[in-house]
Amino acid sequence: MKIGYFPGCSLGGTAKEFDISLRAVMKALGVELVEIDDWSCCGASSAHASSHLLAVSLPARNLLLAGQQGLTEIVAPCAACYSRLVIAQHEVANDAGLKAKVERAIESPLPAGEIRILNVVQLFERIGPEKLQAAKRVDLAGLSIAAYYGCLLVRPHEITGFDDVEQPVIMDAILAATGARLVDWNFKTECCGGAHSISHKPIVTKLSKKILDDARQSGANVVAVACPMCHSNLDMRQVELRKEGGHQDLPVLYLTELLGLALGLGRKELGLDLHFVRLPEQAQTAPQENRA
Amino acid sequence: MKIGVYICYCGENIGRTVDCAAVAKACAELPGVVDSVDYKYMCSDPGQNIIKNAIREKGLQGVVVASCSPHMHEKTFRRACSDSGLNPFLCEIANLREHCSWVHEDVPAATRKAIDLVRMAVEKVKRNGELEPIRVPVTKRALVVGGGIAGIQAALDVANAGFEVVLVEKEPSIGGHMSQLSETFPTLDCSQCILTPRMVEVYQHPRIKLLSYSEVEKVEGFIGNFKVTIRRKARSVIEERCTGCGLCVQKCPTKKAPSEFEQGLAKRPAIYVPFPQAVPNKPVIDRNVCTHFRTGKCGICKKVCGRDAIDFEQQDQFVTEDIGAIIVATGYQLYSISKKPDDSAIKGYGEYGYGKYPDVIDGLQFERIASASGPSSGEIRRPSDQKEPKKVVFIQCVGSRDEAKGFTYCSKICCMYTAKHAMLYKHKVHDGEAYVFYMDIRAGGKMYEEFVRRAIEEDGVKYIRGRVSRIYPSGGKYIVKGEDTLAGEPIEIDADMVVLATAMIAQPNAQKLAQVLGVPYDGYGFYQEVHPKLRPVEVSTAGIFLAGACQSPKDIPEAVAMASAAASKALVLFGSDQLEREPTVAKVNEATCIGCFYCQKVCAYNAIEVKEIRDRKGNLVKTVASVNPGLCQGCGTCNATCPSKSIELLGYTDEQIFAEITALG
Amino acid sequence: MSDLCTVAKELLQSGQVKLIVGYEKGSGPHRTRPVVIRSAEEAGRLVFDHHSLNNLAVYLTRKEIKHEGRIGIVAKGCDVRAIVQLIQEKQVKREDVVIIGMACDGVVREFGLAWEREHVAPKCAVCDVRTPHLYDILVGSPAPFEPPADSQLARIEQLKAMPPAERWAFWEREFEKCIRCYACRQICPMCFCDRCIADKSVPQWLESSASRRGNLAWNIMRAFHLAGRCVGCGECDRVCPVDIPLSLLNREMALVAKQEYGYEPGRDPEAPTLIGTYDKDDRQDFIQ
Amino acid sequence: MSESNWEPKIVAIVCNWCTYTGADLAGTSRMKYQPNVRIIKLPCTGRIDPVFILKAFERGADGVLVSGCHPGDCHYNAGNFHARRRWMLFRDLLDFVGIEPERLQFSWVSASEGRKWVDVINGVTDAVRARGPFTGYQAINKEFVAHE
Amino acid sequence: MKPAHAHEHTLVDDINELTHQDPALCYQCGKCSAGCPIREFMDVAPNKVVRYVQLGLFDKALQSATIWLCAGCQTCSTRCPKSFELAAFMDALRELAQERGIEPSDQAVYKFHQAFLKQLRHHGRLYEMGLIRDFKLSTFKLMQDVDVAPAMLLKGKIGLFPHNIKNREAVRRIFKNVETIEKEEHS
Repeated sequence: MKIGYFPGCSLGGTAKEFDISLRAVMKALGVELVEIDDWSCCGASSAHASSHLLAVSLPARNLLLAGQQGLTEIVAPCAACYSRLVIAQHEVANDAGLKAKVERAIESPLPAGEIRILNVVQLFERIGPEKLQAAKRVDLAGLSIAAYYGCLLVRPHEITGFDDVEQPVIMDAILAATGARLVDWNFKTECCGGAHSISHKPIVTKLSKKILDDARQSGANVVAVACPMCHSNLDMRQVELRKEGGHQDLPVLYLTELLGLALGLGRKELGLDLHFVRLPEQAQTAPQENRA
Repeated sequence: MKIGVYICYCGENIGRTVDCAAVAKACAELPGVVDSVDYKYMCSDPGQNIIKNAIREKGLQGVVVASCSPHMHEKTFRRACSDSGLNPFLCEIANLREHCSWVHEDVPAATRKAIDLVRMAVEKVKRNGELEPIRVPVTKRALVVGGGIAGIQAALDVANAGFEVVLVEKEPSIGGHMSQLSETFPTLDCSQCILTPRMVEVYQHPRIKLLSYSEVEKVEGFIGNFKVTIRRKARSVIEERCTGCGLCVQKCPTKKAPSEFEQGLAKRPAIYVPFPQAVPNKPVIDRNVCTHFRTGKCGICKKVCGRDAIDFEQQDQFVTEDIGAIIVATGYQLYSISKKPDDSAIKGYGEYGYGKYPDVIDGLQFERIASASGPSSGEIRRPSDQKEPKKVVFIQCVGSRDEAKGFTYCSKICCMYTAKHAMLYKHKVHDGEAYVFYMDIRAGGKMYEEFVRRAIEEDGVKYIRGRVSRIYPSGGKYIVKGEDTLAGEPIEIDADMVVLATAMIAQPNAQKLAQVLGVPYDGYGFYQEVHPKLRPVEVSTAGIFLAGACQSPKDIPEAVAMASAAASKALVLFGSDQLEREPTVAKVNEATCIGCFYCQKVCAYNAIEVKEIRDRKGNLVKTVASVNPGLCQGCGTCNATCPSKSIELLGYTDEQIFAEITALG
Repeated sequence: MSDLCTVAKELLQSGQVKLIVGYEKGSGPHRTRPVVIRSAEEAGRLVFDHHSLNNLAVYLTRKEIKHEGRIGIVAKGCDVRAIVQLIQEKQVKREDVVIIGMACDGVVREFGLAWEREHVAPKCAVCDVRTPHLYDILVGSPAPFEPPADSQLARIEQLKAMPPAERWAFWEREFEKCIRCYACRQICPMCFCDRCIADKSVPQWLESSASRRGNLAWNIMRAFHLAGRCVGCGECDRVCPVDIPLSLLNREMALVAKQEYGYEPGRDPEAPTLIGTYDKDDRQDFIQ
Repeated sequence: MSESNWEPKIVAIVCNWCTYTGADLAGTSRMKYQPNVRIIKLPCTGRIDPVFILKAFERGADGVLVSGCHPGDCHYNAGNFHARRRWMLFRDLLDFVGIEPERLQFSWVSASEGRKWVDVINGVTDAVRARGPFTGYQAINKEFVAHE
Repeated sequence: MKPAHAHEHTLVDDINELTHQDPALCYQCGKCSAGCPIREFMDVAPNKVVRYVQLGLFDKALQSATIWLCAGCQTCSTRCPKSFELAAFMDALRELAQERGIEPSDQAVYKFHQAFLKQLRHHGRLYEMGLIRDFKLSTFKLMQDVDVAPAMLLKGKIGLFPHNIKNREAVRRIFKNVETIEKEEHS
């Protein structure tokens, strides 16, 4: 199986472990990732705040490149990139006037063929749980996962058409393959304020706390995410929360890292040591006492 | 030929875009037209008099009125004609308003069109024949479909006027939703107390035949002469024998089926009477849960029954009734707060948990909780742990006024019953807090606004203007996230229980029944009245009338009023022994009919009969079709199908239509 | 004496039928003509061969003979389809006819043509009733027969491939030739009306005199009235004095009936007719 | 009318209960549409004989719309079902003799679909305008217009 | 459908063009504000911003910090009973505010976006170190994240040097073209 790959800026930096773990897991599953050649930033999360046309044109360039590379299916692990790409695709498809302007902006007609854009959860859906099951080496019985979808994976539903917009379950279903317990909790799609992580730290710190607290109260000992911004907020902001006191660390892992562990890949291979809040070695498989 | 043409300005309505004077002038030139007049309001008395006088003085043989749609005033003008001795069917309408002046802007073009329309009508009317109304007998017997408060009211009104009524109810008991209510607004009197006597009256009424646990299967015939087939669903209990002693119900070992009447808040046995005051007070076996039907064992009910009234082998039975008028009172259902399959218009509220939180309930469930006959005997207890909720949030417009997840319309009664719920709660839990989230308060109705104010001013219910965005459980409570749009402040309430005022929507089988009855329905599945203002209880199918919430959301007084209105419509029909029907029916030309009976194949009313033509000696000459004018509804499908055009629809003959087409500008 | 004659003789002698409609030797080579015989003696006149062209079903609805009593009819498979359709349309009672079904090896296009491959009637190309599907007595059994190509279908497809304007021009030329002699109507077993609407004057359905407009109207109306009824016996083609390819119109309608509604006329006397019945799921993608 | 300011002539043959009422609704809602259409009202689409359509063309119509109740909504239960079969055949027949499909169109318009009526009428009018005058039929009409 | 008579072009028309939806759709139920995660930090409730636009109080809307604080999470759009895309509406207001030269009342977010786009324009991709540097310089929040930044550097999560794309020109041209197109439209 061969799939186009749009890493997006974060996966080259703050979210490099997302990139590392994704590549490792794909390798283990025998899926070839073809990186879009010379891809550029999708514009999230600033372009759409200043120019609608720019916000559509920037992703459009990457769709163009993908088309030129003959890719019909690409995965964008970063939820923000995914969102910008699908929205851009949707808007040019439904607004001929806009399409013309965009093609003027990128100085080329857009590829005619349909390019299917997948977020990381859809990627694993596409690969199929049975394949995961087959490749599974370690049972993560020790983990109680709160699957965190964030905003941009499911919204806007009429465009993504992905999962239930209020009570999503697909990531849970995929993570179930690890043998871990999936907790039912309240803030699966609550926003962490990602866009403001630099401009308004106090806001995101507060929002992150809410989310982490609910996850813990719901019995989770780890949070699974599929978005770099969600991750850097939930993970990094715990540094402040520690200072505020009364905070209890809650490791935040990319879904690819959790799956990687289940596939028996090493913590290094998965970049687990790059987090601020570490997942304790023993946690993974240790039998749980507070198992509901 | 002497034809008169009368052009109406309809005040400005036609006059603004059609040059009526010019039309009158042009039409005066049409062959056969001897009188062409334009006038401000043709439907007014002076307007009608112009026509009447012309008929007498000029000896008109045909009249064309160019005015509003025939659906508005055709009858008016035809009456005017017959008043002055001209057969009403020699009058034709040219629709200059709905089909011309109101839909076009360019005056010359509209005027040209108007002239065409009149010319066409003139050519048609020249070929109209004098028609005499058809008289058919009336069966003075009413069918009422639905045994809720509306059906009960309608049945009693008709029966008390001295006519027989067949009342069909699909549930094991009559009473409908009203029987589930605790108290009723705005008087707070107990629902059961005012309803039960009516239910009993129905049961004991000598002229009401109650068919409970039954459904309408087929409707044939037409106004005054319906033949209705009713399915009597297998109750597994022989009603005639059962005394309603209830022993079987007590002894039934299977007691775990969720009670429909208690909205799933309590359990009932496999053999059950929906509620203590049920009418008829005869149990029914739920074959899906009954051990006997599932495993063939048990049969305790049969053993304990002293009257041998249990019949496991009972099958659905079909009865047919001769009916003159049908009153449809099939009511409503509540928008389900749990998630529905994608094909349904109901999307459910994921942000409110799709009904997975036990203490987030709907209005009818609260009615049961508050009802003295309910599962907690009237004490307010929340379903999850039977604790008394100290903080209750009521949310209005769930599924109503929400085109994204439900329906665009306002369910109309939620503002009132929510105020009632909040009041009942405060009356029972004095130290409790009640919050109501609303968008607008629609309390139009006698003592309604006063009622809502009472909830706020006397009972201290806190009203918050805004829709709730999210409900989620936290530490045994439910966090309700809202915004007070008046204060412009976000607000979070940690409630013990949340009550959703869900939309009133059409019954799940409403469309299926509509097609059985031949009743039109709107985009929401509510039944469509003929005229929203002037004929609110009639439908386009003559002899069928609407009562209650099957037409649109209604409260009890409205449903009852509408029921009495429908009843009186039926009584008007029963007032005469014969019924006059439009004579626009099909007629056979026996000379040319070759008896292929294609007409019979296409007739939806079995109005075509086989007629044998014999010579004097009685030898069969040929067999031809013949029309039963009582059954013929005048659709004319036979006419179009007949290869030799030996059957014609009076009033719409080929000759008339050709003339109309030929008159095209 | 052929079986046909024996059969006929027997039927008349035993009084099972009052008369028999069949074919007799025509004047000149490669010709037959319809004949009505009423006595066993005449039975010898009956013939049946590649030149028994007429669809005799047309006589079943003729007043002249209808009332004489039970009729025997000599019928090829294609003619039997006409008889069946007449039964479906209540014009003939099954018990009133004795069908002498003729196993058929094909007929020629026109009288006077010798039985050669290029002379075979177009309808034989698609014939699947060389042994009639309904009969009281079967005579003969079909010999091996290599059907010719379906020239009709070919022409229809060729017409459909044209742009509308050209099709219009084609039919304009054809209909222009029509002299309104109504031979097509006369010969057609399905045109059994006592008074055809073409002859109706009040109101007038179509111009009665030959004219481009009247001719178009007549031919469209004729084809439409036969839609789902025409069994494709091709008699109209044969008798048209100006050679309008009428059966192309009929065949086109038959194709629609088959493909949209799976209906073929004259197959089963009990079957409901195409017009006069409907299915809730009938095709309607052409309706906005 | 000279070619320059030629306007298509449209005839709509509609049923009384759904489409005619729908057209009334368009009126009461003061929606606007092109004035080219002339409506012939019949009780039911079942009443429509295809010859009516020919007659309309013979009277110089450039396009004909036939419209009635949606399936299942027929005031007479099944009139539109029977009509639908006839239309299928007749439409194909006209197409086969070379009449462009734009000239004969069909629709279901219910009593509550005033908006749809407007859209359909404008659609038909524009489609026919795009096709231009029905010269084919007008040519064969001429000889009659002469001696009529 | 626009009425025939002369119609003055207002902010509402611009919004319609950008978002294909009319603010008149909103019936002010407040569900958007109720669910907004950022609500408590906003000066004006989101529904009230729509209200201002409905009333023609455009400056009040454009000067609010709310339009900048909106995180674009689309919780509002998803739950709106009228299916009004409030997030898109906010995007449009931000764009129009800049177009009309209205001083953004939340400088931090504005500066962040500027810094972000600058990086993007130069490198074709986001150079996070550069972003943070520029942002801090522009907002004087020099001390923010001093605690985590080193760790990030250590972990190599923030590269010290930008990684440019090969065809940086292409991205620059996109920026240019967009500006020209938008200029054309406003003139």
